[in-house]
Amino acid sequence: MHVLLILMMLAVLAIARTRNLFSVIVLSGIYSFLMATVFVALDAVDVAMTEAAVGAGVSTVLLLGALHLCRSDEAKPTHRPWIPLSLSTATAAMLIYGALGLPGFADPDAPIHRHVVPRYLQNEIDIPNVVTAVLASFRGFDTLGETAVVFTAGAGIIALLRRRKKNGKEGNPDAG
Amino acid sequence: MTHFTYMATVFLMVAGLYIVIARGNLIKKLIGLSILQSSVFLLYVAPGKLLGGTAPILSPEFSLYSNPLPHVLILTAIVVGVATLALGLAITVRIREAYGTIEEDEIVALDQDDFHDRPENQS
Amino acid sequence: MQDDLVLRVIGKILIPYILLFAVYVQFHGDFGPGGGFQAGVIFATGIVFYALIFGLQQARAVISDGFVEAMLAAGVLLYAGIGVAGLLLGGNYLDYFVLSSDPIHGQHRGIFWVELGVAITVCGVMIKIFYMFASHGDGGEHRQ
Amino acid sequence: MSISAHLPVLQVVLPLISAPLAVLLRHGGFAAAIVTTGAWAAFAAAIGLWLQVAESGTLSYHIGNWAPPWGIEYRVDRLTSFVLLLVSGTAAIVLPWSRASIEREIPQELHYLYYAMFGLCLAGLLGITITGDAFNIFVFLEISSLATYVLIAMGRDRRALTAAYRYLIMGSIGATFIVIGIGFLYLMTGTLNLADMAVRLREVENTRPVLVALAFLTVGISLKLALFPLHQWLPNAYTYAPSAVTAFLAATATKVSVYVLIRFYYSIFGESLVFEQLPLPQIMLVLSLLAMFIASFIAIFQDNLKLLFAYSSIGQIGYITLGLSFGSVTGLTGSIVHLLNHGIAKAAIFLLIGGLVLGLTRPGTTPVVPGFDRLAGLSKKMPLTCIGIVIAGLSLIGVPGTAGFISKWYLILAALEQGQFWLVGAIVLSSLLAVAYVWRFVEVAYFSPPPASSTDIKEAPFSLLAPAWLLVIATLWFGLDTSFSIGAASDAARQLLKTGS
Repeated sequence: MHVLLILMMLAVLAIARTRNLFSVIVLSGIYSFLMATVFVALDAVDVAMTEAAVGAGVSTVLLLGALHLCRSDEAKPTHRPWIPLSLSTATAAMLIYGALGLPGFADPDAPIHRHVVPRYLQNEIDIPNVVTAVLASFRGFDTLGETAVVFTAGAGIIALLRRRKKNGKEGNPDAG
Repeated sequence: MTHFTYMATVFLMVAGLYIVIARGNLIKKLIGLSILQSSVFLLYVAPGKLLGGTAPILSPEFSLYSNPLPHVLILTAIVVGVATLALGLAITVRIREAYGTIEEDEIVALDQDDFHDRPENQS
Repeated sequence: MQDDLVLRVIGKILIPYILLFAVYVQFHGDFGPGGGFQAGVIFATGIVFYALIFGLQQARAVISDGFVEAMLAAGVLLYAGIGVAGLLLGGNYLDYFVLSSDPIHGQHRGIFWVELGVAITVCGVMIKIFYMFASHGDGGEHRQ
Repeated sequence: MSISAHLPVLQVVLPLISAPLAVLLRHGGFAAAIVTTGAWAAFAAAIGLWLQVAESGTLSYHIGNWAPPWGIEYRVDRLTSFVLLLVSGTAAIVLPWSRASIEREIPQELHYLYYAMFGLCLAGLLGITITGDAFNIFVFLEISSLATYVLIAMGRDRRALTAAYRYLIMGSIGATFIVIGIGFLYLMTGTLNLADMAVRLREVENTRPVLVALAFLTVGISLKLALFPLHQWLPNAYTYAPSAVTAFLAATATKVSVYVLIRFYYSIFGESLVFEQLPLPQIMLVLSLLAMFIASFIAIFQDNLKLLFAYSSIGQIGYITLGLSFGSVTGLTGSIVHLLNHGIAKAAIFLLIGGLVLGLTRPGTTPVVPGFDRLAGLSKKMPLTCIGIVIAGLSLIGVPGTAGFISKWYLILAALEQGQFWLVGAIVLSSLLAVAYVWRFVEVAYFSPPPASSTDIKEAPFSLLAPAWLLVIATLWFGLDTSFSIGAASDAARQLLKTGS
C-alpha cells in the first residue's frame, strides 16, 4: 500500500506541474485508479468499485468533454503563489497536528470499531453486504439526500447548458 | 504504518487545496478540488481497516470485518464530489462561451473593462 | 466514427452485456459489492457507448431527451415515495419494516425499491449530462 | 398516521418532492404552483413544530424507525424551530413574488428548472437545520449549495457565471473542511449522531484531533456564512443572481450557516471547550469588528444598489458573529434575534430592488441593475418601493422602532455585561457607516431632480409590492413588539447554554 500512496503523491505532483490539460486529465484518471486500488487494500470493495467507475470513468469523460468544448491549456502563472503556499502550509500543519493524536491504524479498540458499528454487523435484516444494508436502510435518508444531489446536478446542468431557443443542428457526438 | 498513511493523506489534501487556490485555469482548479475531496476519503476509510479483517460482506467463513460505516459515508461523498465536478464543468463551459477564455486573470480583466466601458447602458 | 463496421459489430455484441452486467450489479448488491449507484453508472455507460458508435441522433431516437429528463425525476420520486409509503402504512418515514407483514421481508422490499430509485436517477443524469456535453459544441455560434 | 407526529420529516420532504415533480411536468406554471405549495406546506409544518416544541420541549424523530445513533435522527429544539420558521417563511413569501420577476429575468423554457432548484435549495436548507446527524448536515448542505450555484448562474449578466463558479469553489472548499472536521470527530467518538457525539466528546475533550476538528469546522462554516475575510464569493453572487434568488439567499443561506456554527459550538463542543481552550472568541471578535467596519465602509462607495446592500450583508453578519463571541446568554440572544431581524430587512430590500429594477427596464429588454444616476428622483415615480427600502434601511442602521434596533440593543447589553465599554462605541460607530450607505439611496431617490427621460417609469405592480411590504411591516412589527422574536431567541439561547428554560 505504501507504493500505491507514493505513486498517488507523484501523480498529484505531476498534476500540479503540468500545464497541458489533456495530460492533467489523464493523470487525474490514473490518480483515481490508484485510489480505487488503495480502497481494495483497505477492504472497501464497494467504495473501490464506485471510485473506479466515477473517479477514473465518469469524471475523466466529463473533463475530456469540457476540455473539448473549452479548448484550452493552462497559462503560465503570472504572480508568485505566496498566499496559497502559506495557506496550504498552515492547513497541513493543522492536519498533521490533529492526525498524530488519532487512534492508531487498525486499532480494534478505536471508538469507531467499538461504538455503533457492532450492531450493523449483527445482520439483523438479513442482508449479507453490510454496506448495502447501512446505505439503504439504517442511513437510508442520507442516500435519499445523495440521490437528490445527483438530481440537482443533472437538472442544474440542463438549466445551464440547454440551447436557448435556436436549436442548432445536432450530430457529431465525438465530444465524449 | 499509521503515520505514513496519515501523512500521505495530508499531503494529498494539501496539494489539492494548493492547486485549487493557486491555479488560475478554471478546469485545473476543479481537478484540484476533486483531489482535495477524494483525499478526504482516505481519512475516513483508512482507520476503518482492521488487520486480518475482510470486506464487510458477511459470510460464515469470516468473523472479523473492516468497519462498513466509513464506506457508506464515502460512497455518498464520492457521488457528491462528482456532482460538484459536473456542475462546475458546466459553468466553466458557459464561462468559456461568454468570455472566450477560462483563465481567471483574463476574466477578471474583462470584467473590469466591462465595468468602465458600459456601466448599465440599456439597449 | 459512425461508419466503422468493426466498431458497430463489436458494439452490437458488447452493449447488451454491459446492460446485463448493470442489471446484475443492481440486484446482486445485497450479497456482493454494488448497488443502485454503480448499476446506474454502468447502464448509462452502455447507452453512451451506443451513442458513440451509432451516433448521438440515433441514441436520442432510442432514448429521447424527454424520457431521460423524466428518469431524473422518477428515481428521486420513487425513493421519496417509498418513504411516504412507510408513513401511509403507519410507520415512520422510510420505515421499511411496515412494507410487508414480515418485517425482514419488508426491509428487503424497501431496499429493492430505493436502490432502483437511485439507479434510475443516476442513469438518467449520466445520460443527460452526456447528451448535453456532446451536443453543446455543435451550435458553434461562439466558436471559430 | 397522524400528520402532527411526522411534521419533522414532512418539513423537509414536502419541498424536496416538489422539485422532481416540477421537472416531471416540465411546465413553468405547474412547477410554480407545486413548488410554492411545497414551500407553504413547509411553512405550515414549521408553525406546527414551533407550537409542538413550545408545548412539549425538544422533539426527536427516528427516520426509518432506526433508533439513534444507528439511524438518522431529526431533532427539533427552540433554536431549530426558530430557524425553520425563518427559512420556510422567507421561501413562502419570495416564491409568489418571483412569478412576475423571473418572467423577465429567466427564459421561459427554464422556468420549471428555476422552481425545481428553488425547491431543492429550500429543502436543503431546512434539512441542514433540522437534522441531528453530522454527516446528514453535509449531504443536505450540498443539495442546497448545488441548487444555489445553479440559481446564481441563471442571472442574465455573464458575471453571474463567474460569481457562481467562485461560490462553487469556495463553497466546496468550505464543505470539504466541514467533512474533515466531522471526520476527526467521528474517529474520536465513533458516532455521527450529534447528541450522542456531544456526550461521548466529554471523554476526549482536550485531545488534539478534537481541537483540530473545531478549527476545521469553524473555517469551513465561516466560508459558507461569509465571515470576513472569507466573504469574497458573496458580493458578486448576490449582485448578479436573479432578484428573487438574492432575496431568498440573503435572508436564509448565511443564516443557516450561522445556525450550524451555533449548533456545533454550543450543543456539540460545549462553551467550555470553545471559549476556554482556544483563542476563538478573540479571533471572532476581531473578524466581526473588521466585517462591521470594512464591509460597511466599502458598501458606501458602491455604485450598484445590489452590490451596496451585498456588502452591507457582510457587515451585518459581523454583528451576528459578534454576539456569538461573547459566549453569554445576552450575546447569543442578540445573535439569534439578528438572524431574523436582518433576514427580513434584507429580504425586503432585495425584493424592493427587484421591483425597482423591473420598473426601470423597458418591457422586452434584459433587466440590469441600475447605477445611482438612474435612481435620481425615483421617489416621485415609485414612492412605495422607495419608502420601503428606506424603512428596511433604517432597520439595518438600528434606528429605534425598527427590528434592527432590538438586535443592537442586545449586543450592547452583552458588551456592557462584560464591561467592554469600548465595544458599545464600536457598535454605535459602525452604525454610522450604515447611515452613510442608506443615506446615499435617500439622497439620490428623494433629493435629486428626476431626469427628463423618466416619464414612463411606473410604480411596481401590486404582486411585487405586497410580499415585499409584508416583510417591511414585519421589520416594523418586530421593532415594536418583541414578545415573539426576543422571547424565542432568549429561550433558545438559554436552552443552548443550559441555564434553565
